[in-house]
Amino acid sequence: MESGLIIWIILAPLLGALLNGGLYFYHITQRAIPQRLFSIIGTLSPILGFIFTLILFLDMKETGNTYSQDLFTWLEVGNLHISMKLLADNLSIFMTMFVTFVGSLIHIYAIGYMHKDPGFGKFFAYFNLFLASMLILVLADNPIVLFIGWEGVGVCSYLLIKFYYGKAENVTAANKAFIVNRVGDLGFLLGVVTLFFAVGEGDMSFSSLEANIGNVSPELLVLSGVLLFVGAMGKSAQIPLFTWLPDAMAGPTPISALIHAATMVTAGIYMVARFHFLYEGVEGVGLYIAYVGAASALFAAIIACKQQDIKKILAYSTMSQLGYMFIGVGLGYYSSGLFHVFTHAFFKAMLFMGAGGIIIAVHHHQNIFKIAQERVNLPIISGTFLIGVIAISGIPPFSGFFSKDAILAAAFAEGEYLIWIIGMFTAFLTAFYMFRLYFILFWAPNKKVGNPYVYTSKTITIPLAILALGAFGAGFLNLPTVLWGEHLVDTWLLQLNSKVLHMSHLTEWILMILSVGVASAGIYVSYKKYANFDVFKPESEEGLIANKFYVDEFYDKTLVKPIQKLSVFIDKVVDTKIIDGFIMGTCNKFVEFGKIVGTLQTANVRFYAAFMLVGMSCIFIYLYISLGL
Amino acid sequence: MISLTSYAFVSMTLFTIGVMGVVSRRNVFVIYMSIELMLNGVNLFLVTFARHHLNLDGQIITIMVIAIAAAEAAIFLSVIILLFRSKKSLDTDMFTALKDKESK
Amino acid sequence: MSADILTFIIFLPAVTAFALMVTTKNVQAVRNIAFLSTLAILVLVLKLYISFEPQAQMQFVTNTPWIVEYGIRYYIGVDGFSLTILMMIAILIPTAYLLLWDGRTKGYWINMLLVQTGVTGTLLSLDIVLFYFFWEVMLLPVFLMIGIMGTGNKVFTTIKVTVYTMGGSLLMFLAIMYLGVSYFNEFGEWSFQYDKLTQITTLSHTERLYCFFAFVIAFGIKIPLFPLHTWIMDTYKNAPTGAVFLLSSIMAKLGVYAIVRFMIPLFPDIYVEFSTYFVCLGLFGLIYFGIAALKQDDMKRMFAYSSASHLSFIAAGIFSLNSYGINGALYLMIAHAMATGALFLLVGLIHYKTGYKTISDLGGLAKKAPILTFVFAIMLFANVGLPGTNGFVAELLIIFGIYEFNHTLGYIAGFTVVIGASYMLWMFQRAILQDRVGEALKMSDLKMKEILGFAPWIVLVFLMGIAPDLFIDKFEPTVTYFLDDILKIGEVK
Amino acid sequence: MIDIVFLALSFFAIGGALAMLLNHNPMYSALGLLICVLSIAGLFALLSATFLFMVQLIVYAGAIMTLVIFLLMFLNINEEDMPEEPNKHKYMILAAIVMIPFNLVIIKAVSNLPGSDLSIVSEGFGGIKDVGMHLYTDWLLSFELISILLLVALIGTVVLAKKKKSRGAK
Repeated sequence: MESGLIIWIILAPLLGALLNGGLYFYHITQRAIPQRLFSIIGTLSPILGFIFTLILFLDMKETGNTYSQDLFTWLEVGNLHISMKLLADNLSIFMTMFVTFVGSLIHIYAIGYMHKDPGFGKFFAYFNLFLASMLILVLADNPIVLFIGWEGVGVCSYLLIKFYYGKAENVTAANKAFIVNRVGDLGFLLGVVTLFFAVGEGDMSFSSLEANIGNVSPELLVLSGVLLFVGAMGKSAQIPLFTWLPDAMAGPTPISALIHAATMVTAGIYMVARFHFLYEGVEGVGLYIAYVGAASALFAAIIACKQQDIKKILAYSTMSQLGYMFIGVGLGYYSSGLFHVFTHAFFKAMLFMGAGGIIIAVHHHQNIFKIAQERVNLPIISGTFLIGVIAISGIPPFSGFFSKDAILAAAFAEGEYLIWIIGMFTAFLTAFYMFRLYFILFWAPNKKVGNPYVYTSKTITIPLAILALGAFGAGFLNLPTVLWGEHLVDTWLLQLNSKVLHMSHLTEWILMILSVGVASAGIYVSYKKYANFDVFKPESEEGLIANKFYVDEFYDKTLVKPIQKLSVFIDKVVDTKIIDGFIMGTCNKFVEFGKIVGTLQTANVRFYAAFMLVGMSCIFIYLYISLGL
Repeated sequence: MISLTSYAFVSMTLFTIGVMGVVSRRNVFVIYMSIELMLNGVNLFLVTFARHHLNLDGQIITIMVIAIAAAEAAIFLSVIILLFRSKKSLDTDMFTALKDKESK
Repeated sequence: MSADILTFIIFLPAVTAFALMVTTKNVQAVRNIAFLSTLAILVLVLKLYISFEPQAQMQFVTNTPWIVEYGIRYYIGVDGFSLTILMMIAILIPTAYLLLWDGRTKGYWINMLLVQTGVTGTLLSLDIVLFYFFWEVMLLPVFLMIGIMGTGNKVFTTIKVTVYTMGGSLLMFLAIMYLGVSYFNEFGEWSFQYDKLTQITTLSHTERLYCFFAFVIAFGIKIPLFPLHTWIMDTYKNAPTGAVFLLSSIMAKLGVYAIVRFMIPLFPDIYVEFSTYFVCLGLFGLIYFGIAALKQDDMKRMFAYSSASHLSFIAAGIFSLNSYGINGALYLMIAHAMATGALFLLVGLIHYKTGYKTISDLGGLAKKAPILTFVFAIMLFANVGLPGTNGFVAELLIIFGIYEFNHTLGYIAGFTVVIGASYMLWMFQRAILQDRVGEALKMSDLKMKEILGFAPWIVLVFLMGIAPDLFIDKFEPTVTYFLDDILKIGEVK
Repeated sequence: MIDIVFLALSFFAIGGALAMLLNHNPMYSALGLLICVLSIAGLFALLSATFLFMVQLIVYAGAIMTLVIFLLMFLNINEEDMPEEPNKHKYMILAAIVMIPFNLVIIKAVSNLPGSDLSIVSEGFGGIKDVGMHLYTDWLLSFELISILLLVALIGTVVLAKKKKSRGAK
């Protein structure tokens, strides 16, 4: 059914971005504009978006309709017909709901965080644009429009990561994010192209792709599935395209929160879920996705155990959690994966916001041991931080437990015991490193002398409180039957054809207890090791794990450096010496020949005459012979 | 019996002597005179053929050549004066202003 | 509307140039009048654009004898292709004037005007000798500009450009003569109109092959295709900004345009036969130049490689033999003309204001000149092909086109997404964003008139990215006509 | 009789030419050339070119050669101004050898032509009237061009012969 409301969900932040951008332009060229105006526009627009979404959601819940909106024909060439069309079905409205909700809260939080920053207006313009791009991505009706949002998210992340562009490493991080994402985008784009021609150059919308997916040969289906997943790898920071995510912490903390909680990294999972009709047809690719997810989860969790930068630890934890989500969607339990996205959004946003609050409070230290040396008095932040840590560790009844457990149970039920074991071990590691972070930050006994740092700002604490509520309660939305729940989220996302867990309640109970036990073990180990840690003697930064398994260095050596060398080689040798050398060398030969001939120009008249004479004589000898005289 | 060939022989001889003069002598005046001699040789040839064909065109061309020789004489001699003034010499090998200097 | 409007559009700049040459020495007056005349052309072209019917035939045709003995005619007309490019030229040139506004000499402006005549003439001529005539006319002022107003080793650069382009022109001229003589031998009268030359039947396959390659080499030098590209590096580096702008944004596109305009109708069979080679060559160029651009230090030289990379991609699209590829290539021609043109002009501005154009000497410009950085970033992302800008539409279509042409090559074509981004962003980081090592540069931001100059570009970049159908409609019928009626491929299944 | 006149004139022509070639002093050379030119005038007369005979006498012998001799005297050339010509005989022989093919071809070609009577024609050929008629009808354009050439030469001589200061004054 048509609905004119969908575009307004996108337009609200988009117009906010344009308005803020225009005002900022006025601000830097003409007259200063008060920060208040920027913040009002900047926060009101996502909130408006959320309200529109809510209206639509309530309507859909009431009537059970699916809405779409055809804006205009974007491109029509040959058989390619792409219309700028938006789709609000259960899946996209589910994503839109929490994207706009969490996004709005982060926007509010950013007011406090970015307070008195000279680029305040610009920040909010980018921020709104980021959200708008994400909403385009989520609400798109065909892969091309999705790709517009997909890339838009990439470029906004670039703009925001390089927000403090004076420092080279910030910009390098932004470039890395953008380029690695582009590698993923390459895969995505090729996947879409393959799919388009494979289904017979029909309409591009998801519904018609789904209808025609039967035309595709299995090989092409696998190919396009893998290629599309390469796109997801880039966006959702899975092995091997994850290196940008930790570096992306160079941006201000609200960006990290937005990237990790509501936008960007979840896009990959959303996309795989969106293409569920494709992945259902190719089990192998799904399994491959699940294994990549499992590997990424484990890998990131191991690295996180040794990191010292508060934001990097959180970044790796995100990567690890994204791995879980891919296990879920890869195995066909799309709704479980998306449910984890949903719960993760709350606690991860909260953790980042808390981390940002701490960083501001101690005046921009990010090393956990340095932070821990300072005296702080941050009751709300530390409280919410604890909730987040518990939630991510998977302790019931906090939200993380339910979503993570659903995924692990799915892995077990599918018989993929290796994935299950990896998942369990990762859960143990997660609990360990998250509580390591918490214990070091807040429990360290040794402190510097001096007054404690205090930082309270309503714009920071209120969103934190709301999110804490979510982090605690979001899990109840999808209580499994075994816990006397109704699978609310699974039911809502019925269109995805997710697999349903088939196992006895007893097994389910055992699995739950096991996972809680593993998490508790992690917390216990962490407590033993870090509860009374002397933060003035930080852990060493040497070793394989602390250096992130040298993946960056590996890429640098095997990809970046050789290409740069090739570049120099092409420029200095192939082009200059060989090709240009050949062509200009030929020209120079002519010049040299001209110089040789030039020596004949002796300015001696008699020599010229004699020369002419010899020539004439030759002609006459020829005539004499040829005429036969 | 005077034939075409004998006239041709005379004019060729004059022309060849003119060429030898141009190539071998260094004195500008002699070179000039050698050129005049070559012109005269050719003129003789033209007139001979005019007689041979009883056609006046050959004579007309000779008149043209003589006119050109007159013009040439005027220019050539004034150039010789200028050259002699600047170089104090009549040696053609001294006049090398147009030599290609870059090549050496 | 009178059919002579095209003649007027072609010759107005030249007439203005000659009038200015003899009347005034005042540089500002020359510049202002030149600017006004380009604006007048813009108005005329706009009028033309609106009254153009989107269909395949030539419109606004003028066809009168020029050199009667050899049947050479003053034969001009416009179809969907040339109209779109004409529109692009008409918009780009006056706005470029705004950005070159200060510190130029009289000769600069007069040469700019003369180039415009050459360029529009080349674009609109349908008689192949007339085309050749304009093809050379557009080069001469550029030679002068490089030789007189260039930097560095400008004399050698001029010689190099001349050697390359004249070498190509010579081959093209021979091919033109060959075709003309063949036509004369077959039909007993002279003609060089391209639609008449297509009727030649007597040429053998080998002869046609030689002619085809003679033309393609001439056009390939201008584009430039690998391995005919080495002239552009020095040229773009040493030439004055205006000349670089004209070379990269407009003349390079005319090379591609000429392939479409003359090669497809004249040698359709050979075009199809060799398309695979040229797609491969284009894609190779895309990657090769892209990699070469990475480590460049001189910004203009870097953009030279970048430009070559994109144009190779365009060439690949042109040879992909389906409507996605060709439409995409045409679209990318326009998109790239705007993006690269703007970037060259911006680099010119930066060079003019700071005195540097090497990446290692620049830095920290973003803080001093936020608006310039903003415009730079937009054009950069348009060049990289970000969705929402016109570059994306074009790259998407070309990838589709090449994929349909050949699946494996299609996957290679996708690499355009990554390559452009890497070198562009790295350059952007070092030259514009990150702080300079050493003291900060003297730099002022864009002035109002420069912002005004860029405004139409920015609007078009986004408009063409968000609603591409508006623009593609104008030339799609021509593409379809070329594919269905000339190449007889029949892309509709 | 005519044969003897021809032989005598030829002898003087070639002898004068050789004298011009071999004399070191340009004054003697000029006198040799004068003899040669006069003999050629006689040969013109033998070939019934009466008008040319007069022209040769007046223009060559009278004007050009006089001009040359006058100039030689005017420049007052000393012996030390004369260039040394050490290898001139060698060059002469070389030039003569190089000219052999040319002469051979021409002489052979001419000798292959049909023979004809070259005796003096009394009326209607070579007289001033005939030449004039021909010159002003068929050759009018060439004639005019030649006169322009002469005019240019005249002006050119004046310009060239002017003193240097007038050229440098500009």
